Amino acid sequence: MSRTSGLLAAAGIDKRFGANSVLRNVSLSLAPGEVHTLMGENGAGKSTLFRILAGIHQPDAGQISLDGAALDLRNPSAAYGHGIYLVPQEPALLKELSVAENMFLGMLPTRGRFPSRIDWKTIRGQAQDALSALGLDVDVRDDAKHLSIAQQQLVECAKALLRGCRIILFDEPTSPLTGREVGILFAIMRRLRGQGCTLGFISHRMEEVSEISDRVSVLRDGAVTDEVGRDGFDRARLVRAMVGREVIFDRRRVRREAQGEPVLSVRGLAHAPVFSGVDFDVRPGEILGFSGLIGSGRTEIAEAVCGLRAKSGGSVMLAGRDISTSSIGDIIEAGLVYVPEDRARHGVILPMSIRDNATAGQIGRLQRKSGILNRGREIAIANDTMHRYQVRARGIDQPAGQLSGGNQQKIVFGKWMSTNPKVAILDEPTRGVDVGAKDEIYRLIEELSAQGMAIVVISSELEELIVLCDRVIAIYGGKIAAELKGADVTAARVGAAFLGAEAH
Amino acid sequence: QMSIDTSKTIKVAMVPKLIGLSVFKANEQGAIEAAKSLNINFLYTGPVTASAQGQVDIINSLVARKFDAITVTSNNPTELAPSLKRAMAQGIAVVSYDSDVSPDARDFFIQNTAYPAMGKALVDSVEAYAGPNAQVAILSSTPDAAIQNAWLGAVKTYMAATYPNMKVVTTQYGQSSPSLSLSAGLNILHAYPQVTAIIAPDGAAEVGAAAAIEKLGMQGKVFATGASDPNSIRQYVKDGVIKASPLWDEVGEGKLVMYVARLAANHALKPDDTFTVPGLGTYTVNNKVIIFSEPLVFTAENIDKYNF
Amino acid sequence: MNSAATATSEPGHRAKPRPRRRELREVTLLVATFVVVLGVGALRPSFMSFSNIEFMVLSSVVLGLVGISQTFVIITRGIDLSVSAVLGLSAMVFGLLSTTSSMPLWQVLPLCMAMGAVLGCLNGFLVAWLKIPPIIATLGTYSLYGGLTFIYSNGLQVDQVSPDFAAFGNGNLIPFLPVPTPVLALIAVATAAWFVLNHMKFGRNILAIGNNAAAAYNAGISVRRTLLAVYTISGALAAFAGLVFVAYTGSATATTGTGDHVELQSIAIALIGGTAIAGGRGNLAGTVIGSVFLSVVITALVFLQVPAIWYSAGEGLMILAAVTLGARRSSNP
Amino acid sequence: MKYLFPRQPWDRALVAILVALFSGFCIFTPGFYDGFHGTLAITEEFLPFGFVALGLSVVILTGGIDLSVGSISGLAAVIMAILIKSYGLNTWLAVLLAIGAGGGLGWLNGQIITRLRVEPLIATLSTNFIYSSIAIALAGASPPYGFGPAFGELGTGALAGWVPVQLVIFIVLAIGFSGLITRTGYGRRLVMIGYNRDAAHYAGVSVASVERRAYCISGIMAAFAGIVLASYYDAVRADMGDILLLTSITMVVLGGISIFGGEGGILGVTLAVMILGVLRQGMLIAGFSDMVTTMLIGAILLSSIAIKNLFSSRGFDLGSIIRRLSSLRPPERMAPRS
Ligand SMILES: Nc1ncnc2c1ncn2[C@@H]1O[C@H](COP(=O)(O)OP(=O)(O)OP(=O)(O)O)[C@@H](O)[C@H]1O
Ligand SMILES: Nc1ncnc2c1ncn2[C@@H]1O[C@H](COP(=O)(O)OP(=O)(O)OP(=O)(O)O)[C@@H](O)[C@H]1O
Ligand SMILES: [Mg+2]
Ligand SMILES: [Mg+2]
Repeated sequence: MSRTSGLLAAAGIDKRFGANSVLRNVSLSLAPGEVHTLMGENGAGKSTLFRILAGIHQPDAGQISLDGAALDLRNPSAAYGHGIYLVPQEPALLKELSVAENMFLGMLPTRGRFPSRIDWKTIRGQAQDALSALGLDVDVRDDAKHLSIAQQQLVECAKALLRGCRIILFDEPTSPLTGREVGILFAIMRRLRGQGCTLGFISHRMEEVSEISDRVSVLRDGAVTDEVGRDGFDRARLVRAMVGREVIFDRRRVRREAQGEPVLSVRGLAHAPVFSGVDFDVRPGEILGFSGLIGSGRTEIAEAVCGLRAKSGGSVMLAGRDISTSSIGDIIEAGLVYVPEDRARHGVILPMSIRDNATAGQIGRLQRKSGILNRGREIAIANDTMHRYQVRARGIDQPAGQLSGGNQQKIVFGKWMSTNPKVAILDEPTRGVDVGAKDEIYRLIEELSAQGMAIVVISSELEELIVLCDRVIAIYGGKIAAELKGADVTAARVGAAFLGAEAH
Repeated sequence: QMSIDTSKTIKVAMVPKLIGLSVFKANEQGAIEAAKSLNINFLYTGPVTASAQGQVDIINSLVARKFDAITVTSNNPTELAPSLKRAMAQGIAVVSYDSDVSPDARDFFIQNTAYPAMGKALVDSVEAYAGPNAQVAILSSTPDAAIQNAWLGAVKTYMAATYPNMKVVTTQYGQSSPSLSLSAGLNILHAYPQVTAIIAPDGAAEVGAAAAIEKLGMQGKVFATGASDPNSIRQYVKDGVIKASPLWDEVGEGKLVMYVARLAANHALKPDDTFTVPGLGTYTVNNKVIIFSEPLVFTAENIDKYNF
Repeated sequence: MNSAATATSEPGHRAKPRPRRRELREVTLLVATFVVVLGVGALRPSFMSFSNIEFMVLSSVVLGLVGISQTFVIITRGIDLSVSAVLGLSAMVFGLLSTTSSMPLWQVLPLCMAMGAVLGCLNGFLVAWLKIPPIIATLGTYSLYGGLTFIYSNGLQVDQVSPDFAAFGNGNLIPFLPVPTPVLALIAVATAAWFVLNHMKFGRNILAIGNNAAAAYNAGISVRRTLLAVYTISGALAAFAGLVFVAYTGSATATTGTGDHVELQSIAIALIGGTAIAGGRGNLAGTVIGSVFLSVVITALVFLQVPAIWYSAGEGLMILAAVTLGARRSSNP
Repeated sequence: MKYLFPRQPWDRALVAILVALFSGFCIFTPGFYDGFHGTLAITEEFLPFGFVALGLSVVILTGGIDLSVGSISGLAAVIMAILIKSYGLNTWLAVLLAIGAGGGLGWLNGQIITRLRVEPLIATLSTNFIYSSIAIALAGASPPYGFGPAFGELGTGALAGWVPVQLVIFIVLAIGFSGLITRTGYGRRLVMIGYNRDAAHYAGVSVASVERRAYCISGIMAAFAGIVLASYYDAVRADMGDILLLTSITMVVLGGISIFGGEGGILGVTLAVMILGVLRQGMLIAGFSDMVTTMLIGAILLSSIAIKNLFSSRGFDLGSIIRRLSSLRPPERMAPRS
């Protein structure tokens, strides 16, 4: 690894994808011993900029330099050569390989001359140590496909450390993490900063940004609109720079105790050993929160409720109808939808157009008797989704894959909401969504709930649950550990509950 | 009795079941020789796999290219008929040889050798060594191979009539593939230890059967016969795995095919007729069918006289 | 509802690590093979004779060799349909060479592998550089190489090979060990392949590429060169299999390999063996046992005196049974 | 009018190739142009491949494959022949039953794939073996032939002595399939599954039933191709369909349908059927041997897909081609998208 002090600078970077100009004359410099944060709306070009710095994309114009010396980052290996590592926005671990091997991917140590064999023992030992240092308790011999997204994210961090990289770029590392894991990650970042590493960071969460950053640059539409040091942090200023207008926060919804018959009621739902004995009700107009640790089984419970996953027992009643054995299509038709957390895999079909994605949840309804789709209604639905959620796109015929993560999320959200469900289960609805859009989505959730929709929000963000929910259920180890309502829904109580501390 | 009019150059194509098998190659060898003396512009063309569709495509292209005569040994008697009929309708002479097509789809058919004669030759070839009580396994090409089935029919008739104690214990297929024939041969020898003779009326099958016998060191205990060109089986004949193996002179047959094609294109041959081919002999046409020869039985003594 | 809580362990610690479930397809197959051998052997004792067992193993060698290289290719999320054409070309070229020239085997062997490597290399180039989906690229070269065989052979066929070759195909390399040379070759190749896949960087890179080529590239693995190498090896091994084929059977025609659909068979045994068609996971032991299994099944049908026309149905059913038995069930389609 | 001209660049390229090939053969190959009907009648030689390709397209769009089409068409033809010859059934009734049998065989493929969760490749490879055994057993040593002139019209007849019946049926079916894929809910589901089956599942699509129907369609089309072949030859053979598979796959892929599913359309497949068919027949008439023709078709498949890959992201206009050739930088890798 080259011994540099680690001042990584990009100057005058231009980048276009086809006709889409993503970065325009962007300059940025990351200094050693600092956490430099990039902020910006979805699609502003943050990930693209980091990818250029890590050698994954090549800029169309501009210059990257390290300690003043120009770098030619033709591919990611070139970047590693200079000690630059990107922890990607979506962790890309290799599913069928063990965790340990994933960590050493591309640099497997060998022993012996010829044939030089891979030194599995060293790999396992070092990998286990590196993960323990991050407080992650997994068996490194296990296949990576068994890890949750959060665990994968931490493994990515460990990979950077193992490689001895001194310039580490974190692209939205915290979005799949809960508060506790964020704490661990920040501790690691502080330690690295103390050691003089150069750290890049992307996040949409204002609190995190003010907690960890030494310097913040704001990108809007592919150009830097503001750069402030630690002393100049001002939430309003940053948001204005990002969005280009004022955004009012601190709008807290009046917490209500919903009355009336439950529209969704789940009893004794079980699928050993993941979850068991899950009972809960949701009433029309109510927003119920699911909190819990990563891996506590919230996603599994939600998927089981919605018929997406096998269950070994229990009943699910929707508006008085037993849907425990119905097919997913029928469940959606009956008015229960699940908006999945893993957007790229389950939410959006990247190569298909926005129109096709927005209407994907209700093909049956768009079909005439003859089986032919009603084009007019499709277009109407797609346009409506684009407007309602303010999707930034060229038009409804643009492939969803060309949108930024946040805009994809809006499409996903719209896709299920346009089926007019009675109950919606939203799994991490604002993951990777920028401040403006997040606010937008909160407003929409509240609006839908005011119209009488029953909503379940699964979130790892404490703030989100507190802002939105009337009632919060804490899941621990696949069981309901606590239920909080009314005045009990406070940061302290919810935080304690999902750690299992509220167990009676 | 007649001299052939060779004044006009004609185009004649020979379409084998597939290119890449030496039996058909031997026909080509004879045909090329004859074509020179008959003022024939000769083309040897066939499909790469033994498919009727491939032959049909080729026949259609020959029609479009205005050939004067097409000679063909067919993968399937009926599938080729429509395109051959179209060729005949355009005045093209059609001569089938080796494997026939339906009679209304060709002008003449040259049968290698009469079916009963071939059946008799095959049975006699094993009886002489494995005895009249031989337990016979049959290794053919495919279940619906027309000519093989005709021979095997003759084999069974002759066997039942002449050697009532001879028995066919199993019938296997080698798909005309050397490897599958070899496997089938080995399987026969393993699974049916009582077998003392293998009748394999197919080029690849006979070689496979002989190779199987040799691999298991059963020379002298099990005898193979079949219908293969001498080059393929020469070694096995010398090793004594194959004592006698009937076929016919493929090179000579190729010559005859060209003669008949020339005569047919000249409209000089009647459905029932006789004609003489220099160097081959006199042939009778019987209801458009010409029998090329009696079976020619290859043995260790005579095999070196033939090279095809 | 609070009463449902029973969690007691430390926060953040998973109650129990998920049990590591490994599908041991090779074991299932081995058991299945033994069941067939013993079952048929009970009915027809000669089925278990040494010579028959030797034959069954021997006749799986060619397929086993091709299956091994096919396994490597499938791990990369690829497929190589041209193996049968390469096999046929090699069988033809070296079969004819053995009859027309007096080249000794030790010269022919590297020549053969080199020819296969060149053909495989073209596949690799098409896949890795021109980004043609492997199934298409190798479908195209399948016709190309098949055509070359016809051009080269010009209608000739191989009926007999030199004694040198025949000894290689049938003899025992080690005199006191009653194992035919081709079987030894298969064992050697399989062992080497296992070592490469599990203990060498190259093998791990292949697996990484099969899992996620983009991520592997980002991790600094040269995806293109690795793919090129995989297809090159596939070609070389297919050519070697062709040589073994012609040495063992003593014959070759222009449709050797392609006519027997070695490409489909080799894919079948790789998949039977537990290699995932979606890439990223391979099982070499499964492939080798799978090839033996297939040849045992076919021979068993003969011993059971099933009429010959039903052999391929029997084969199809056994393949289905082999992939269905003990297969992992996932909850999502 | 707008709808008549293909919008996808690849389809346009295929149209250009077809026109060039066709006129090239007409001008330079004596015997190729054989009057209006005679030239159109060339399509009779390759449209059975096209019928199979249409059905196969549906399966490949889901990301699957059907290797059993060859044996299904052989088996269906044999079934039809036996129904006519041994049971004296009305010809057209027998045809319907045989097509139904093809659908049933395809449906069985679908069942094996979706219920037993066997990979399509291996499942249809196995059933290919099984179906062909059955066909051989049914056909016996001398398969039936001779089904009468009325039946022969299907394979060799011409409407009003002009347009081959096969061609008319193919065009109607191609339009139907195109509509099925682009206009119907079923088609939309099919494409969704091809691109991302998990996402389709989450959106409430019953993946298994869509797939089962796809294999059923493929079986029906394969059976129909077998019937057309039977009519063309006026005879059946158990292995009659064996040649169909590889060429049909080539047609589907050359037509622009991605072997990984989701992408592509029927127009491209239709054009590819015509291109490969005309090319093969034209080359044979021009005097090339079967072997050279086969090799050349392989080479054309490879080079056209390579060209398509190199240019598809940048368009096919001259400017981008020049830009492409002048910048030799390796194509950018798609990074995992955020
Ligand atoms: N490989 C690509 N091909 C085409 N367009 C791309 C590609 N990668 C990114 N884009 C486009 O570039 C723009 C910027 O994307 P980028 O992922 O950098 O945004 P971002 O700031 O990281 O947003 P988010 O906060 O949602 O992750 C988007 O409009 C996106 O559609
Ligand atoms: N290493 C592992 N060991 C055991 N079980 C695991 C492991 N990784 C994942 N799991 C299983 O998968 C589930 C984790 O999935 P996931 O993290 O998505 O759950 P979750 O509760 O939805 O959390 P979140 O939504 O916060 O990500 C756990 O419930 C557990 O059953
Ligand atoms: Mg991003
Ligand atoms: Mg979750």
